[in-house]
Amino acid sequence: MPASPSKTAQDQKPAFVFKGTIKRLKSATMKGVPVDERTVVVTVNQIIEAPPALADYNGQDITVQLGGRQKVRVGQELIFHTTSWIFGDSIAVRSLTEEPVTYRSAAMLSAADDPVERRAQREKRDRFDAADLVVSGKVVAVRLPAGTAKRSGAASLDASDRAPGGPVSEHDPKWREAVIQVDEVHKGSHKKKQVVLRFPASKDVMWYGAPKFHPGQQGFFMLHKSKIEKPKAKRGRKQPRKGVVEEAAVADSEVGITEAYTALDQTDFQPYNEPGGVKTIIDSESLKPKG
Amino acid sequence: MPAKKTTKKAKGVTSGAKGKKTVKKPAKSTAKKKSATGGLVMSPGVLVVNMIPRSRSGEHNQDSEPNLAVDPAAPLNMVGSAFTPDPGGGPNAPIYFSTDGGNSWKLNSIVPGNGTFGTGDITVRFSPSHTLYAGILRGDVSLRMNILRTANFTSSTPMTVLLSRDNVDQPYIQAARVTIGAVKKDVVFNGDNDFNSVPKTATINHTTDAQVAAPVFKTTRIDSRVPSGVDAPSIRPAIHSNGTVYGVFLHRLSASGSVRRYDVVVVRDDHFGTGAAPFTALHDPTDALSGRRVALNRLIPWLMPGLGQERTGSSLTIAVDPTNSKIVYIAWADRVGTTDYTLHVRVSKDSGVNWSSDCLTVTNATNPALAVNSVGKIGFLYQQLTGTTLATQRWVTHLRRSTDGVSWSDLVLARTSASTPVRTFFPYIGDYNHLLTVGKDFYGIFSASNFPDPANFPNGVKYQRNANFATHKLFNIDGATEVPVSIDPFFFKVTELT
Amino acid sequence: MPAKKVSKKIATSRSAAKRAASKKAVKQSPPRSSKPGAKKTARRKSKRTAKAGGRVVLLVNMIPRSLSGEANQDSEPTIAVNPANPLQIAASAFTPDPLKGSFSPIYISSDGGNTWTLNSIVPGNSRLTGTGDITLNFSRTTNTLFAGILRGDSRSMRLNILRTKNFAGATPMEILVDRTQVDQPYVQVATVANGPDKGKDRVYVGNNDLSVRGATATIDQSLNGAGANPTFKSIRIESRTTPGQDGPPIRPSIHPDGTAYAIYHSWRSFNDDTGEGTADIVVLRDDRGGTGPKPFTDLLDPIDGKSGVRVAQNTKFNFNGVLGQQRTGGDVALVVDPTNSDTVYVAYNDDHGALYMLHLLRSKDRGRTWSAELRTIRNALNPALAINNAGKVGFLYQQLTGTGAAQRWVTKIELSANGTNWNALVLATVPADTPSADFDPYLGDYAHLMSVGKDFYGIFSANNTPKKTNFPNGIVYQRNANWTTNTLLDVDNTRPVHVSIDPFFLKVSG
Amino acid sequence: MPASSKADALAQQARFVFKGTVQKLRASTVPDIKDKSGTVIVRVDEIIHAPEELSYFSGHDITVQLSGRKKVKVGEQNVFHTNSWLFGDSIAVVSLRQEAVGKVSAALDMAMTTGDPVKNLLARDMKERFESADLVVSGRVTSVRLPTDTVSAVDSASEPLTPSSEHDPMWHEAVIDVASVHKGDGDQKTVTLRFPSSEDVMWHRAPKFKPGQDGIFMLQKSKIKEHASAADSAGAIETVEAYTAFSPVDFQPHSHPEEADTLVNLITSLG
Repeated sequence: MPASPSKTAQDQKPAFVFKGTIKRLKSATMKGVPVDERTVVVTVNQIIEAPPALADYNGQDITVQLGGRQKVRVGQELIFHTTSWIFGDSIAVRSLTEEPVTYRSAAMLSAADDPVERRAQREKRDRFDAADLVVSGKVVAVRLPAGTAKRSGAASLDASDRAPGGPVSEHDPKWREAVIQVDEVHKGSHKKKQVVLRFPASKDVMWYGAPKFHPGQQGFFMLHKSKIEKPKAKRGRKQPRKGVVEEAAVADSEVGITEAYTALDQTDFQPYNEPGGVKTIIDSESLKPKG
Repeated sequence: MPAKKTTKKAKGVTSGAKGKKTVKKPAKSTAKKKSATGGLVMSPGVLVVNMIPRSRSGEHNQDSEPNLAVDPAAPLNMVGSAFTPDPGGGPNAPIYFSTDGGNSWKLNSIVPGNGTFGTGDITVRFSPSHTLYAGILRGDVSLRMNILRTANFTSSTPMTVLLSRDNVDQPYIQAARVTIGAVKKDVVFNGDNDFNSVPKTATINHTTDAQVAAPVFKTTRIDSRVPSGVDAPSIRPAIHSNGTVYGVFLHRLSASGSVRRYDVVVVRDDHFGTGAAPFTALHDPTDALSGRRVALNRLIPWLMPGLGQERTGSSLTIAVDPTNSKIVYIAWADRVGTTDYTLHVRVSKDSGVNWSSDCLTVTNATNPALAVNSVGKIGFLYQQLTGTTLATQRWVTHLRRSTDGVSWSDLVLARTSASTPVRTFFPYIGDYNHLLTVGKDFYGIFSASNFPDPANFPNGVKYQRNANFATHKLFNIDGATEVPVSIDPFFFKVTELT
Repeated sequence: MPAKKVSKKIATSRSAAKRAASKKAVKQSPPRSSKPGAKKTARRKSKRTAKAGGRVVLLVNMIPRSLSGEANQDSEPTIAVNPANPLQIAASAFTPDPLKGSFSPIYISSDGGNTWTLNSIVPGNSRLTGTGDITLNFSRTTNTLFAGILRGDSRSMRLNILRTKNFAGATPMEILVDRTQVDQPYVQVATVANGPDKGKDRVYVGNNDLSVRGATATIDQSLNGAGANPTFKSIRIESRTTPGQDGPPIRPSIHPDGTAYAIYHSWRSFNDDTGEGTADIVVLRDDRGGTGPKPFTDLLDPIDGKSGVRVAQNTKFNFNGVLGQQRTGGDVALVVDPTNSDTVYVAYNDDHGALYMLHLLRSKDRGRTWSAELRTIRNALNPALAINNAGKVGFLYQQLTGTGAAQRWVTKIELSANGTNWNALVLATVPADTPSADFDPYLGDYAHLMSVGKDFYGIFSANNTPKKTNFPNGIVYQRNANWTTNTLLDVDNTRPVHVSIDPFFLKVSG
Repeated sequence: MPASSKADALAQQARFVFKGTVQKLRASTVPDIKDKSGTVIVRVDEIIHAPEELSYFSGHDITVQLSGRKKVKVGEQNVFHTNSWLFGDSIAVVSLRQEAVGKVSAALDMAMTTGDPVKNLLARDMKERFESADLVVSGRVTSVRLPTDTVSAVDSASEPLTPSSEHDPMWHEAVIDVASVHKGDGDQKTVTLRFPSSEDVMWHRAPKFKPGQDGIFMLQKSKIKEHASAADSAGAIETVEAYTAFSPVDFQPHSHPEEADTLVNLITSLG
């Protein structure tokens, strides 16, 4: 089922939001950028949200591929909600929307805090909203999921028979279970004293950044219900695939899918001694009137 | 042997003799001239030496948490220590020693209980009787404290165990030769955190006759109040020849994970601890209990890591003015803001009864060490973390000096990377380093990255191990095999010219 | 950090040899002290290419200046030169979108590789590492760029086969195939030269399809990739019993006359506990570009009569093995001679005790019989092969040399007109212990080499310390760097930046 | 296999064993040695056992403080069993025993003929650890957890664990799924051991265990100390008996076949 790129483009979030002034029409800040009537050079006046890579672009001229249909003129000041396009000697971004500087946006601008921080905080917020269960507590155990904790045959001394376990890929997540002793539940409902989550012990690129847990870790856990393929004992040809997970979105058919909590995003775990982040969110939540 | 030649050359440039010559020349011009070859020129009156001997050129251990002893009666003789394993992996851990005023250093494996990392915590002190004392945690048994002694620090005979006690942490030893009842004797005071007396763990083990075959140590618990759980690891004594002995420690008020609160408490004894109730001479004006609380309810984060790659949680030092036992300085680290680790220096001029406000405050620094010289000048050694990103962060080792505790000079001994090498264990550079005086001169030791770059040692440095300052490379004893950058101990001497 | 420990362990075990040698008296030699770098600043636009043995070599660090602050592990690179216009080149690596948006970047050049920019048009960006496994290839005639990727935003090995007609445009690549449980897609494109299908792009994507059991080695094939809504069919190429699956690399190589070859790592045994296994190195052929009813079955093994000649049998590999900080597990590469579809070269890796051996062999009879080893290289991996329009062979690989702290990754290209006499160019020799790995793979599970006309174009990933002696045949940086102090500099040209793994583009005239 | 003779007993203590030729009597390569009556200068001809650190000293002249009363002559070649003493520009070692090359034990003779001094020493260390081990098993770590007592302690006390010394080992428990027992009580399916998770200087060299690790474990029953965590007596030292694997050689993972094989061969040779 080929997905049209335009569609994929829509569900994009702006990654770089800034207030800027149109400086030149139909031109770019570097060669290699295919220039059309929607290509303009913009001076960045104030960065509102940015990843670290672009934190230093205040006051600089960059290339913007305009998104909306509205006409723009040189000297016009707008707020650009952009995502990335071309990085060379200069940078070119794709604007998803442009808006005039209104009261609403003015509010956004007035806030003094660092644009990189603001973006990081928004990302945490997104993860919090998406989470099925948010708890604070402590990792008391880390173990192999039942079923993979099989005897490592006399393999040790004379490695021979192929052990059970699914197909092998360098992207194998090497699933582990972390047992969290719950201090407090901040979102969702959970009765038991403990909650178990799955995490990848793999060092592979596909799992880079996913928190790796070890006993003694304490902090906030943002848990997401995910479909994981259940490792089953080897049965002749019909063999399970170990370590396949897809966060809800892509449901994967067939054999032995189990649901488990995961915390696969960098921001899904925050140690107690780390200020701000989830703490701030939880505090603000607790202030909200319940029900 | 060509390899020898190259390092010989380096020596030529930096050896004490040459160093003295440069005193007369304008240092700048010399610096220019030499910088091409590695810029190892010493500033006038400053000697900085990487203590790793040439035969150990291949080592890349994390030689952190250094300590230093200089024989007051023979200042050419000195002993250093660090987390340096016995190169042969034998039963005894090494000390560093020098017999030429710190210009060259060698290892001598005489500290009982060598572990995979050498000895555990170790501090060393000379008495003018030429006797070397050491307070250590053995490397082969966890939390076993030994107090050690040797009369000959170059011989192959291991040091004698004077006292052995289990479940004790961070011994910090001081020694002096004093007259007690017309007799000259070695007194030894060893601060340690003794888990056998929970919760009042702050302890000083002391003797007034350390040279006898089997010295008798008195064990004094110096915390008169009841801490939450235990006291902090650092307990520091300071001896004055007139019988005054100070102690400083961190009294724990509360602990929740890394969030811990303490009072900074100073105790005093006026008779070398010989009385019935040692270290109770100084009382607090508010609760009248023994031990003057200099600072109350300080947040001292217990973090691993808490400052760069280094941990935080217990940084403390004390020094008494040899010219006047009433004048005593202390320094500690705590958190005043949200992420900082801040050093505070304070002074009392009336034997610890009243205390100044901060006479020096340093942000994001650790390993404070204080010493006062024979003319009452105070020296303050510390290591400050500068820069914000990993790439730019550096450990800057400062020696600040002051005659009045108000205006301070600043001498930067090292400015080394805080990101390389990568830590192999805690502590990265040490939970302490050391500063001491003999006469007017300041002697000290610190641990830092050994990346051979003149820019890292603004007042010069001298390496014994094979290094090329032009290519910034370290080499093994074969002079060819590259050796990775690591943490090494650095000795320094600052000669007071006035 | 574990990675470091591992490499240390390897280091010591490998330094054994050296020590054994040093049992005889050591001669002390002075430190190899090269003079401090000449006073020259970072970007030496002046002399971009170097002559080596009369051959023109261009080596470019591909990180654009506007990203001078990056310190990502840009490993596992791949490259595609547009045969219709060799000035147009697309490349990729594990490089995240600088804005952490939803599309991953490819590297693009419109001046033959002299300068590079990033264009974020690959669907499915992981905020930290960009796309997953990716390979690229151009149509010979239609300027269409095809890509086989594992999406970076999926954790279920989600294969996408992509295409774009304008690889420099802002429009994201079009998704042709989308399914999960697939590993290491490797795309090749052949444009039919004559006959009824003349001008059609045939697209071959080798992949390890773990959604099936046993015979996982697969080639996804479309006979008209540039057409509207092209259909792909999955060809299972394994003809023998496996321990449940084959190894990840499946590499097709197509000749303009329609001859299609493929090589793969055909597993015979595997042990989950140790990661150790044995594999046959199997070569397949299809004389009609896979258009027939039984594709890729034209080459039968003389011994067991099954499809696919076993060039080597029961070679050892270890899926948990490491060489320095790079994981190992059995690499394969194959290339057919564009001047003669009878001639084909293969390279593969296997374990010999502590050594990771790289072997190079040749067949002159369409894969039926194979030469003795033309080259055998110790501790080398990421083999990549190409043959130019004069039949000259290019052989790119990365070799771990030295011991302990002196360990280096040396990237070499060897060239030969006859497969017997080789001359080697060292492209890069860089420290192997820095930076320490963020993730696997450290350098990549593959690098890439291809030819257009007489020229060889390649790409590899390596430590990016700006030091001339690390690049003996010359180097061009776009990102800010100080070549005197050997430090990388941020966009402001002052803040120092940590050394990291970068992709390097190379062009060697044939 | 206990040390069979005095020679072996000494050889066991010596970390730096080499074949060397006496160059000079009553002399030293390290200036600080004042009393030279017992020291000689020896050329290191061939190293037999050495830590990595000292494996580069072949061909160097070093100082040896001789043991016992036995005389040596210039030009005489001996095997020296030594430990370290002084390290300056040159090095000095203390000989526990020196013996004529012909007279060395079979084991040593073997070592001399086979390759790498560092591996020789490693093998010897493994043997020592194996002999002193109470339990040696092959298996896989299936779970790593906080010791149950500390966990329960956290239950009761509202505030989390608060180590009182920077040397606190931060004990963790590793559960091993036993595949085969090579020494000690033969019929256990799982074994639980304690290991320090601390990165502190005192503990960083002790193996740190993770679920999924496969290999050979040489375990010793030890009385280990831990800071009580219950709010009331926090900081006090308690003693627990448990299996431990403190030495870096105590765990040989299959992921490092070379080392593992060394141990496997040892086990087969002893079994």
